[in-house]
Amino acid sequence: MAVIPVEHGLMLATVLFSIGLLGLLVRRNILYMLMSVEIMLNAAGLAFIVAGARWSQPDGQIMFMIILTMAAAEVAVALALVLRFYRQFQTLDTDAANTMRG
Amino acid sequence: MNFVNSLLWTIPALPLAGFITLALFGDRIARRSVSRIAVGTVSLSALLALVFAFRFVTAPPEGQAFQQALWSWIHVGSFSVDAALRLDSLSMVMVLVVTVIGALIHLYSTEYMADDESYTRFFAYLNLFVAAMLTLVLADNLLFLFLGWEGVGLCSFLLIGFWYEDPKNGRAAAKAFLVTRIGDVFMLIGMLLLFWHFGTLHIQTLLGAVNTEGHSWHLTLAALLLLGGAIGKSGQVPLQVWLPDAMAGPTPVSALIHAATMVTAGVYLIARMNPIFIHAPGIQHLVAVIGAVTLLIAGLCALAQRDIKRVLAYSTVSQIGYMFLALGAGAWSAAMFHFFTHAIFKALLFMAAGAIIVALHHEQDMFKMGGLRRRMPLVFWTYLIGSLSLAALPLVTAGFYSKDKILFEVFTSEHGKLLWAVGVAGAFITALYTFRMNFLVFFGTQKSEIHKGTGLAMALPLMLLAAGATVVGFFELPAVFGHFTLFSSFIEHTLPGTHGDHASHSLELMLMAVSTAAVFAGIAVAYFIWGSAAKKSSDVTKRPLSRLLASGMGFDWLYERAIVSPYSAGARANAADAVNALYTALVSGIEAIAFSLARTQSGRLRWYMAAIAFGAVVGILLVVYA
Amino acid sequence: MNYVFYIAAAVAVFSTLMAITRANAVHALLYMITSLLSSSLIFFVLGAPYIAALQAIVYAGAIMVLFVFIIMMLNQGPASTEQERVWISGKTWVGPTMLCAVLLAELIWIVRGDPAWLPGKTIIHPKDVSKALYGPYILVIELASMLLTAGLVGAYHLGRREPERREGES
Amino acid sequence: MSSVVTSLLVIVFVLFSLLTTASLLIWLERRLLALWQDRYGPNRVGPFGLGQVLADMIKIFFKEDWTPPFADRPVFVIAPTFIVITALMSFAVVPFSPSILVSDIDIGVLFFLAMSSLGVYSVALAGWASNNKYALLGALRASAQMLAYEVFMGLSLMGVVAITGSFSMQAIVKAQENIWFIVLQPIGFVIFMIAGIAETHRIPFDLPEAESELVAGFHSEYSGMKFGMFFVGEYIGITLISALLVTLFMGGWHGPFLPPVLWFFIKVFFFICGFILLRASLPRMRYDQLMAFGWKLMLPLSLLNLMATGAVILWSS
Repeated sequence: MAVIPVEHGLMLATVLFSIGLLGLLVRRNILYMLMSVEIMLNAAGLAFIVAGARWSQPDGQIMFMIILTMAAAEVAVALALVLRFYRQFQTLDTDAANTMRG
Repeated sequence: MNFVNSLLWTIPALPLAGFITLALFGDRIARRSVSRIAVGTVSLSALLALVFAFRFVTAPPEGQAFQQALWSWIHVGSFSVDAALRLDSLSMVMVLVVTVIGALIHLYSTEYMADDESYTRFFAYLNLFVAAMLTLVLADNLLFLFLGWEGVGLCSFLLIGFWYEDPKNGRAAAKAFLVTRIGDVFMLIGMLLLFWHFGTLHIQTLLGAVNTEGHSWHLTLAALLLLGGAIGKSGQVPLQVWLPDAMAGPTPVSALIHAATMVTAGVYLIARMNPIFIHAPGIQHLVAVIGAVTLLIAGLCALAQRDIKRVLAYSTVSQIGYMFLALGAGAWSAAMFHFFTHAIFKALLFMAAGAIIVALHHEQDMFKMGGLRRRMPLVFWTYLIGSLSLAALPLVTAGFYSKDKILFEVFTSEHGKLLWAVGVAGAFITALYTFRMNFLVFFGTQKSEIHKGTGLAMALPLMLLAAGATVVGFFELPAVFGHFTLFSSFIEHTLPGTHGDHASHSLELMLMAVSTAAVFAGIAVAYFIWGSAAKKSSDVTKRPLSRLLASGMGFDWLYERAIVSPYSAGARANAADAVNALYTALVSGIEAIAFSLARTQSGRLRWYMAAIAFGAVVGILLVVYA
Repeated sequence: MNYVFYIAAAVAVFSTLMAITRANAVHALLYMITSLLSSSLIFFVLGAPYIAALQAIVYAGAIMVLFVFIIMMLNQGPASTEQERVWISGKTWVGPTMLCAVLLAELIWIVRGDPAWLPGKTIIHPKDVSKALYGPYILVIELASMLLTAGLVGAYHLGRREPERREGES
Repeated sequence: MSSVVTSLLVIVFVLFSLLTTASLLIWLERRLLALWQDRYGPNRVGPFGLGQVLADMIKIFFKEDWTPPFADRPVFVIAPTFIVITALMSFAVVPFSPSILVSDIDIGVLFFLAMSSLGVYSVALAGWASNNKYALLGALRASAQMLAYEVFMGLSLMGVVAITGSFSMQAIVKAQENIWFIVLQPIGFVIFMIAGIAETHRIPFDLPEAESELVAGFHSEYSGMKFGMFFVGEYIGITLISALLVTLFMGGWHGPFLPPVLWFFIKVFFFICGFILLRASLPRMRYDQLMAFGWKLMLPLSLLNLMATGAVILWSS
């Protein structure tokens, strides 16, 4: 298989993470924000996989599976919340929810 | 035999049980049962006290005192206070007076208060008072004594303000409470001083240590502070102002608390702590001076009063002044003897006055009375006996023997001549105001209708006390009349002896003649002024001197101007609370910071994210470069 | 096969960048899926075929479908695209970009290291992962199952249609 | 170099035969349906009407490829390709014979599942990009249905994987040398077949394109070659599901006397005919019945199956 320096893999992860963070900071639409969160999670998982591959151990993959599980549960709840949010505010703009009026 | 001795605790416990029963179940008990419980418990206590007195005489206990330790009350390090009782001859006199007169007044109250709607509450308070007073006199240590001391103060407050619907009564109660508190604070500090210096509050240990140590500035200071407590409780100058106002309470309360028992707690305290005063002669002399000044001032004030109860109140202050005079002159047993006789005849006078007041439908102004001699013969005769005893009519009244003993011993003490002269003047004034009162109330024309007769429950105590007011004087006869010293021999188990025994009989007779002359002069002047109907007038109060006297020598006015008003003004000025401003500023500063931080809680998700990202940047920076 | 990694990495970075800059939700989502699939390829290249498959099945195949589903349900039409275009234009980017650039610089500073570390030499087969998962990591399985149950309950509860509200309530 | 050439040859062979089969299937289905419904079907062009296939292809290629102006153009174009691509990609792991297969990766089954889960996008995006109410509803239905049935489709295969101890298709086929997994995993077989029909959304699970309710569902706005891709994609899907049924449960290329490739094709043909027979005989389900059937019956059943399989494996080892 491919033999690539570990730092390249980690750099890719950091770049993806930064892009995800950028998206999170810039977008106002809650759907995009969720997508950005997914990008960041994926980047973190990538770092785990790279690290696991560097040591030839399955632990990194297991960590990734935990992230995957977490992401699945998170998205399920978050999207239900998005539906709720939309019904409440008739918009997906998170700034519309800046009052705690529920 | 020991079983009876071990019942000592029941003397205060019985009235306490009565109080608890009435307080908890009072609203479910019929009035008859209420009075039975109240009178019954106190009467049982009286009976027990008599049994103990009998045993004290026939089979004197070890150390001349019954003792009983109930339980360890407080035990912290070396500080240890037991709830312990001690009944010696001094306490015995007090216990007898408190229980017997207390029982009579309870009985009297069942009729006096019969129509009051707070009947149960009254008896509950009264029972609590008796329990607290007994705790005071039986206490083995100063802290336990102080418990009783404050307990009677509380009951006094509650009972003065018993008819609290009238704000005037509430104010009188608050005044009494606050003024006596001043004294109590002195006493508390004195107690702490004694504990700090001697390391104990147990009275006997303490007095033993005092006798060993002798003269020291600690003792002088402690004596001064205890004196402060005593004058507060006993209404001596300058803290006498609360007692006349205390007459706002029901008359039985005035008889029991503000004449016979509680107000003499100061006398008891000084007598109980006598070694301290003996070793602080300057303070002891001060006691005598205070007594002399008080008896004079209060007597003069009594002259100008219109309200019959206020006359009696000032008279009480004046008579306690005699007791202080005796204490200050070292005539310990004379003071206690006067306390003993005074308790009887003053209770008698108050109760008789109460009977008049009830009969006249709560009319207390003497100028609206008059001519009651024929309509209320029983009250008239008992009142007359009490008055004669108060005025110290020679030979047949108890008051004569006790007052005479005081005057004699004051005269024979060091620097006693001037004090004796004041005492004699006081005797003159006493006779004067006493008979002013008598002539105004019982002679002349009748001005008010009588609504109600005097029932048995009120008549019986009157008659018993009237008998007492003549008989008890013979317990102690001066040297010229056979030198019978039952009372002083009894009490000298506890108190130091007198020093006037060596005086010659001729001197004694001469002094007696002078005071007798003063008494008769007083009665005569009273008859001359108020005895004839034509000269009776009410405009006497309009003259400036009378007004001054009627207002209690202006003490209230002075305190109002000198203390209360400046204090209130200071309080008003400090309403904004200057000290608190610092803390308010601190609080509002923190609040401002909190609010400005709360503004960051904008609800804008992206700002939160940016903050987290910024935190990550800074955190990583710190980790990598530090 | 090193070039596969770099090509996939380039595709991933590019499509991720596109994903966060698109105004149209579905376009963004498509780029996002591309990004996820390219990272799946990277996983495969790095010797983690099992994770690569899971990435495609769960991330690309299930989670993203849910996004599409929600976008379709909320009917994010041209109007919302216009709205997005307004929101993400111009100055909005300056601050976040600087912040992220600093973070990225720091992270890269940290991960730059010894190029001699060479991952991907061995393939870790699904069997190895499974053995680790059901051996030392058994507790993780339980935690994950609890997490999923919680997610299920939460999503069901939140997604339920509200009972009819009375007048006057928002 | 020769291995690369071999692989390329295999890929070309597979793609060619699949696309041919798919177009032939159109003819076959119409003929068979006609047979079972007691009518003629296409029989005018060429022998047995076989020329009809060619005629249809010509028609589709030359029809106007129209994109509605209100549609989201890029997505509208990309969407139909997804279904064909993912279905064709799945064939990469199907072993036609011991030697003929594109790639024997050790996550074969997972690869198939990944591809089939990506197939959802085709339907969903097509419906969304059409910007049409009916198309959107059809797409919503389709994605919900496929998402639901994917779950237990994967689970139903796990019994087979557990028995074999590998995700590799070739290994699974080899494990069936003595006994076919249809015997060991009858419940898994049934569940997989039902899920497969639902994945290809054919009758009785063709609700996403139910003409009577949704005009034509997600491909209402499609025409020409784009529609052709959906059309062909469906038949490739049928072929794929049949091929997987054969590979995973019916012993793959195992069989006596005849060469393995032939056996494989015979078995696949049998299942394709079975699908057509289903279309001829079953009515369409109601949508709520479909979802309830999936979540409340099939999912628990597949879980039970997996649990029982695991228990037996543990017990016998």
